Amino acid sequence: MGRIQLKQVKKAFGDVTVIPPLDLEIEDGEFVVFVGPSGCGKSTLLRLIAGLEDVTGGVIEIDGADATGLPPAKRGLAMVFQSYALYPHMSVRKNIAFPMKMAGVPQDEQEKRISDAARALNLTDYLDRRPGQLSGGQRQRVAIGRAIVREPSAFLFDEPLSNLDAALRVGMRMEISELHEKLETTMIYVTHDQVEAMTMADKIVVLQAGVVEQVGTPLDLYRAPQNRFVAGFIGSPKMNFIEGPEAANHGAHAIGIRPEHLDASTESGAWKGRVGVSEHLGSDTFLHVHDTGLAETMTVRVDGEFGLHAGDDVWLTPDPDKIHKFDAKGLRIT
Amino acid sequence: MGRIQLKQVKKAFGDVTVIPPLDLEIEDGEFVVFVGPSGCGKSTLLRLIAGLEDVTGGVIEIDGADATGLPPAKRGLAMVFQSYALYPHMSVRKNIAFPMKMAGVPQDEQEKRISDAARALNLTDYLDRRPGQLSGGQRQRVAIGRAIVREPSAFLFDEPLSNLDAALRVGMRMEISELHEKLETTMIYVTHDQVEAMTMADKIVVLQAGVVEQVGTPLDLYRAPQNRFVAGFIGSPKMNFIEGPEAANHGAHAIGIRPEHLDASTESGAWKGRVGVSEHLGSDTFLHVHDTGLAETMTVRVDGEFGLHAGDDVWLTPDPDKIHKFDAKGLRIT
Amino acid sequence: MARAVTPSRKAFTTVVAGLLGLMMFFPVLWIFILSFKSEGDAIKAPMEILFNTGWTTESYGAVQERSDYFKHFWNSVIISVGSTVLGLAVAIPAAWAMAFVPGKRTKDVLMWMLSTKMLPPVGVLVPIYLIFRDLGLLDSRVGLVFVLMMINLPIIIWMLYTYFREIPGEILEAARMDGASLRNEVIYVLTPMAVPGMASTMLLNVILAWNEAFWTLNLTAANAAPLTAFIASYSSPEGLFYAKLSAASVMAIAPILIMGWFSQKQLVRGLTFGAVK
Amino acid sequence: MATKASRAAARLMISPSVLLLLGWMIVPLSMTLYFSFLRYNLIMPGDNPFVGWENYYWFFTDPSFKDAMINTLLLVGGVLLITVIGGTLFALLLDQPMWGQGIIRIMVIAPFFVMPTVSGLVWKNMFMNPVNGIFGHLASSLGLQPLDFFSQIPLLSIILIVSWQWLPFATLILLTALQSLDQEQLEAAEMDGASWASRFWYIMLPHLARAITVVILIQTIFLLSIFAEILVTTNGGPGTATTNLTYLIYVSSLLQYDVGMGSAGGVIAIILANIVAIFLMRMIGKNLDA
Amino acid sequence: TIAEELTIATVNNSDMIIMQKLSPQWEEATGNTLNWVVLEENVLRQRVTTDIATDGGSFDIVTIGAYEAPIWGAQDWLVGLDDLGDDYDYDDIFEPVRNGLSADGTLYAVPFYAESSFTFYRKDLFDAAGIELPDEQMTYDDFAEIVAQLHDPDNGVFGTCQRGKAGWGENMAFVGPLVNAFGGKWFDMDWNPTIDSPEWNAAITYYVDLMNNYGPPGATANGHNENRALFADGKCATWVDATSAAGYIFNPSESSVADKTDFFQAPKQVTDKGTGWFWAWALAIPTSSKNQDAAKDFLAWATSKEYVELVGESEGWVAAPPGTRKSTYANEAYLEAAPFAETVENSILAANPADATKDPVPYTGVQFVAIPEFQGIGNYVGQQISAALAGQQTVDEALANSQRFAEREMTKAGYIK
Ligand SMILES: Nc1ncnc2c1ncn2[C@@H]1O[C@H](COP(=O)(O)OP(=O)(O)OP(=O)(O)O)[C@@H](O)[C@H]1O
Ligand SMILES: Nc1ncnc2c1ncn2[C@@H]1O[C@H](COP(=O)(O)OP(=O)(O)OP(=O)(O)O)[C@@H](O)[C@H]1O
Ligand SMILES: [Mg+2]
Ligand SMILES: [Mg+2]
Repeated sequence: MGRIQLKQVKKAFGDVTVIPPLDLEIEDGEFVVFVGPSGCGKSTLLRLIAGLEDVTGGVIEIDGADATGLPPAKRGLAMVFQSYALYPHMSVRKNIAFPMKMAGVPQDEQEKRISDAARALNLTDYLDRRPGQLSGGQRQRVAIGRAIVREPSAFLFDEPLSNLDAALRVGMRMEISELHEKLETTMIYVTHDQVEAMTMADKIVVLQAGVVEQVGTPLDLYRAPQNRFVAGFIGSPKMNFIEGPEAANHGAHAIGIRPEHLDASTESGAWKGRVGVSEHLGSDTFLHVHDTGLAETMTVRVDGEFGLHAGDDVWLTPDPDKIHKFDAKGLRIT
Repeated sequence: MGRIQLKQVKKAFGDVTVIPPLDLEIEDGEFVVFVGPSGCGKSTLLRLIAGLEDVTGGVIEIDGADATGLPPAKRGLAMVFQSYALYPHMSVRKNIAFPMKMAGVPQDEQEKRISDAARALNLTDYLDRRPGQLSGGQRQRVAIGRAIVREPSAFLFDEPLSNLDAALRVGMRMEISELHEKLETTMIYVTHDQVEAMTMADKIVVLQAGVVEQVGTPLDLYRAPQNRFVAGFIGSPKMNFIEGPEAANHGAHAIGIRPEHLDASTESGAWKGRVGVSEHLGSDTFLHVHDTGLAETMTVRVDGEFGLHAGDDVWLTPDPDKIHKFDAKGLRIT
Repeated sequence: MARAVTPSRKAFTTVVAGLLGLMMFFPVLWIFILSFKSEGDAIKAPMEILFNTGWTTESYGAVQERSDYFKHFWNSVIISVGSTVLGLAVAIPAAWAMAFVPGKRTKDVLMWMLSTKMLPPVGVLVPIYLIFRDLGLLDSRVGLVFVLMMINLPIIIWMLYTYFREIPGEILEAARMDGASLRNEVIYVLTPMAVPGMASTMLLNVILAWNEAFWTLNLTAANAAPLTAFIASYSSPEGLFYAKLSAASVMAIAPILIMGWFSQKQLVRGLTFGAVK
Repeated sequence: MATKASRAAARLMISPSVLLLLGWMIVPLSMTLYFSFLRYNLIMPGDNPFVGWENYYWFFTDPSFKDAMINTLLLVGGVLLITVIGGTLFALLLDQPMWGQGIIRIMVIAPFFVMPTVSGLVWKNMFMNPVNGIFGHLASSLGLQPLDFFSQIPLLSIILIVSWQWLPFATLILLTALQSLDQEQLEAAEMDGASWASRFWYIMLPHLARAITVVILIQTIFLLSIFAEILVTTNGGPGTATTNLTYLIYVSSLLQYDVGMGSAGGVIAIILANIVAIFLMRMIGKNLDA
Repeated sequence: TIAEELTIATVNNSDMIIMQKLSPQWEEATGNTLNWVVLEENVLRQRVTTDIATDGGSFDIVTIGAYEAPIWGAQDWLVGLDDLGDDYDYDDIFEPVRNGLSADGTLYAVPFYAESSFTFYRKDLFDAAGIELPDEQMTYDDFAEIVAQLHDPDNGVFGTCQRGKAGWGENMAFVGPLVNAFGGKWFDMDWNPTIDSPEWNAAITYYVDLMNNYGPPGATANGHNENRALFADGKCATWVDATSAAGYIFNPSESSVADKTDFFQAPKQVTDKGTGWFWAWALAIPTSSKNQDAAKDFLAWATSKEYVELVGESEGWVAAPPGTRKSTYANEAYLEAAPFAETVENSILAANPADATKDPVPYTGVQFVAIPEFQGIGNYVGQQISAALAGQQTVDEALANSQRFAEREMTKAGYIK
């Protein structure tokens, strides 16, 4: 129930290879998040799994059975689209019922599942509205409802929250997480949002140009990125990279320190610099420090407020345990 | 050069008063950010200043002269629109040249300003492309370029970054800040993004339903919100509000504590609760704590990683200096 | 630009636009007025006609006595609606394919289809006449339905194509994920979503078919003759019987005019032919 | 959505239309082509001998042929010019705030519903007739010599009638296009100091380009075969002043019943139409991509 | 017999419309039904020709003219009509009419009405101007003088109205006899066109000058019907046109000049041959019809003596179909209602399609040439002359073009080797 394996799966559009042969295993019940820069092939990979695109090569197995040639409907997967893709001419009830209607589920069973889903998703009051009469978050829930009633072996989400505004996004993020905890069904989730990836995933798959850069739990990736790409991609603000003599001191081609692992002081520290822009969020302050001789800009996160202004001198000290070392190829040195 | 005063400015669409009489002063060279929930009148206010809407009442003065009746082009202001509003059929060069062409600026002067602006905005390589061939960030820069060449006395921005993705947004935010530092021209900037408002503004104007709730520097608003609305609106995650006996203990109708001003401990503290969802960002962890008897959920921000999981007991302690007190009307008690 | 428009300016535009609109509409209005005049009054000077003559419905009586209006009317209805519905049935799958599974040559095919509309009908009348004779389709509604479907098919396909392209592909993919077969996808999802577009397409093509005067005249005799043939019996020899000509004209164009007015919104959408995204 | 299955389905679904249109084009076309090489006159029965290019020779050397070509171009060009310019002006006007916009729009749209034969008859008799027509009455009441439309300006008269029918079409498309113009762009231009004229020229007109192409394409398709209006008003005359290619073919094949020559004319018209079509398709194709 | 359904194609002139109105009587009597296809003349001709020539079989009865009948009959497209029964009094039909509708001695179409042409004029205006009519046939030169005297556009009266609308059945119907009068002809004995001859030139120059000086504006758009309406409305002092229009002009309910109109022969010029045309509208049955017996029955009814009486009694005698039957002209009621009857009869009897030109010609026909190619040539020449009338080209150019076109067509058709 929900174990998905990609074996040497490859995808090319015409001459352009978007995904070179790729292996990936997704365990039953896992919440897997695909992240990566725009155009790296996240959606394509998801659509290959869904069956909405043909693979150019390789095998996709679902629960151990070869599903490569199966049409989307036969794979037992449900998908939630970025645009929700609700049927605008059907009421919420009909939208949710649609997959069951297609599958020929008996009427009373349909009713039951609809009301269960509606209750779970707080949609009971809206069942007779049309999608056009719903807010963004409600639409999102309908889309999820439509996926749930099929009792799929896995859910596929393609950037489901990117059309929502910031506040709603936080709410829906939590709802999806709770849903996963409740249903314990495999979920594959595409996003380019750091926070979503970190907070929701059991396992994050970092992609770049169709290649899997690293697979691991959010904290694995945060603590031990396998290469500079992952290191730079995970974490916000971005990790500071230092090359040259200072890196050589640590026996590495380059070292990386996250802004939150740098300590700033007006008096003393390892490296001296000059404050450029400082961004005061109230809860934190991000200092952009120049002229350290290490990198063009070093970003430092300081808790709360910090009484420094553009042009002031500042000393930075890294937390020695939190320094990441990379070789010339950008791979992690342990 | 760039001092803008609104005196009893009022705006109604038909019978609906969107902005009740409002006074506001914007000093020359200031970076003023309008924030507020959707539909509160931010765009309307900006468009009134720009002259794209007629005021229903009141006076708008620019540099001391009455500009209420002037057409937009005569006010010496430049505007950058949310959708960029680039002219899709013109090359970048022509887009930027357009206002100068309209003003009859001589050809060589146009060339000069275009190349200056293009250099400043890193657009030199794209001058002959059409907007359709540019990325979001580049389009944004073209829109700014088009504003800069007019050498306006003030820039107006209406959510200029909301169409960009998160990473780009950070970059463009800094670019606009730097631009402001360089040009020292008045800028009025509408956004609903917390972080933008906090990091960019010299002065934030918080609006609700057309009414100015508070005007002040970002840190003023963070530290001393005048009312519950501002308190809840500024800061992310949102301030926790507590009413009832615990608030009464502090001699207030309600008290507010920001998540970053709560301390979490597994052993002891002021209030006991149970961890619900915890969101691990690597750099921080947000704990959503239930069953405290104070409010439905208390959000706590903990630095770094925190070894607590859903269902665990947790103790919270507020930083006593950082407690905000509000009366029954929601006004700050000092 | 939501700046206040002064009432005087609005009044001015209203007057100018109203006058221009009246100018466009005047010929239609005029035949309507003339159709209620007696033959003798109808050729008087305009001012006299308007203010100095009585009203009568005798022309309508005369027209109805001479030709069986309702038979022609029904033929028009059947032929124009029939050809449009048939056209839609053929065009929907084609438009689906072009809109959602575009290939390298999709646009060429579309353009080729449109270019078939440029065949000058007079040039192929005799061949078609011979074919129809051999198939026994002369003077039959079936034959006309087919011909009009064929000449309007490219337009129908193009219009539907432009509508379908506006429908997000994700919705069809969602249906596919939901287990809908291709048929169900078209029936339950695509078609209902495209209803407004199809309504516009239908309207426009009903109008085009209704007003098509070459084939309908040349391939019919008595049984299948629509209103275009009805009008042809009022042209030249009755040319100066203004009142009767007006009455016949009003009877010929009124149904489609009324339908057009009632469905103006859809029609306007339909007329845009994907010119406007 | 580009799986093999869906591509196969697409081919299946598109084929009825393609086959139908192909048949509709090829069967009569090949018959026409065949006839064009025969001496085939309907009213002279008997065997129809093969005569090679003779019909083409006669058609090309027909003294009316050149006139018909020129008239066709003038007719199509003239109507396009009037409807595009007039339609743009109308659209700009109707885009302004006003009272009773719906009613005005209904009035403007009306000519589009009128059968070509009816509109030809109505204009000819009730308007352009110099004795009984409204224009004639108007001129006389002003003490002017009434203009004899169909003998003094025959082609222009036809152009006016046809323009009247197609102006609503152009107006509606351009109006919709105009309304789809991003208001922020206009505001931006206004902020940039553009006057109304500059905004029209630099912003609105380029935005309308695509709509204008569509208007041109669709109208050209219909205008190339304008026929009924000519038939009921001038019969192609006086002389050949209003004979267009379609009417000339009509004269050959249905007034002289010379099917052979009419077919030759048909083949020529098809070739010409396709040249125009290719030209138009290029233009629109580019615009459709945008 | 079982009831048949017949499709009848006919032209939309008033006589045919009366037939349409009365035909239910035949339907009731026989149980057959008629489907009417009523079309404007040009459309009708084109529709019917296409259908008959392609053996389409859409029509059981068609309305054709004196031009088509012999040509089509000779091609076996029409059913011979010599067997309409004993009651159908063939000898009652005027001889020229019968001959005009026969080919090789077989009658292929039965006449519904026949006409020649003569001059309508306004008695009241002539009297007011003090013009005396000569007893003899006047010349076109005399005619032009009279017209000049009567021309009074300021009072809404034009000196003369003649056909200007292009078409072999429109302006050429007037121009043909005019050219005949001026001594011209279409073809010489070797079938060479002679349209660029001085006779044609004189005739057309006369026509163009006459119309430009004394005609109504917009004459190039005027055909028979337009002129009839103008004349009936009192806007014309003279009008040379079909005798069959007399019934309309003399009908006070349709014409405002019914009691002010009289008529004289169409003028002559260098010859009096062929100065009045001959035309008939007739009913015929295509060989492709599947209901020929019922169709013959209808034809016999609709062109019978009894039908003429029926019209006379129900629609008024002035509306009775003219020009076909001797019995009509022997009927007192008709003669009383139609003061023009005798003149019409004489004109028709005088019109001789077989000898209509000053010089000998290889063709028959007064205002047309009874060969299939004539339609095309006639239409083209008609267009050229209307262009000359409109002032878009000179008469010389018009005739030169016409000559060239006619030569082309005749060469194409193999008359000229
Ligand atoms: N149908 C297609 N034909 C050709 N190339 C395509 C097609 N679909 C996607 N691509 C290309 O494949 C690459 C991966 O696209 P994909 O949509 O999977 O990226 P993504 O990671 O989802 O990006 P985003 O974050 O922007 O959604 C891109 O370079 C894209 O241009
Ligand atoms: N042209 C208009 N006619 C009528 N009401 C309008 C018009 N424009 C804006 N409004 C109303 O005025 C109020 C303020 O709108 P405004 O666009 O200024 O909000 P905003 O603060 O910019 O919101 P957002 O963050 O969503 O952009 C809203 O309630 C809106 O519905
Ligand atoms: Mg994607
Ligand atoms: Mg806004």
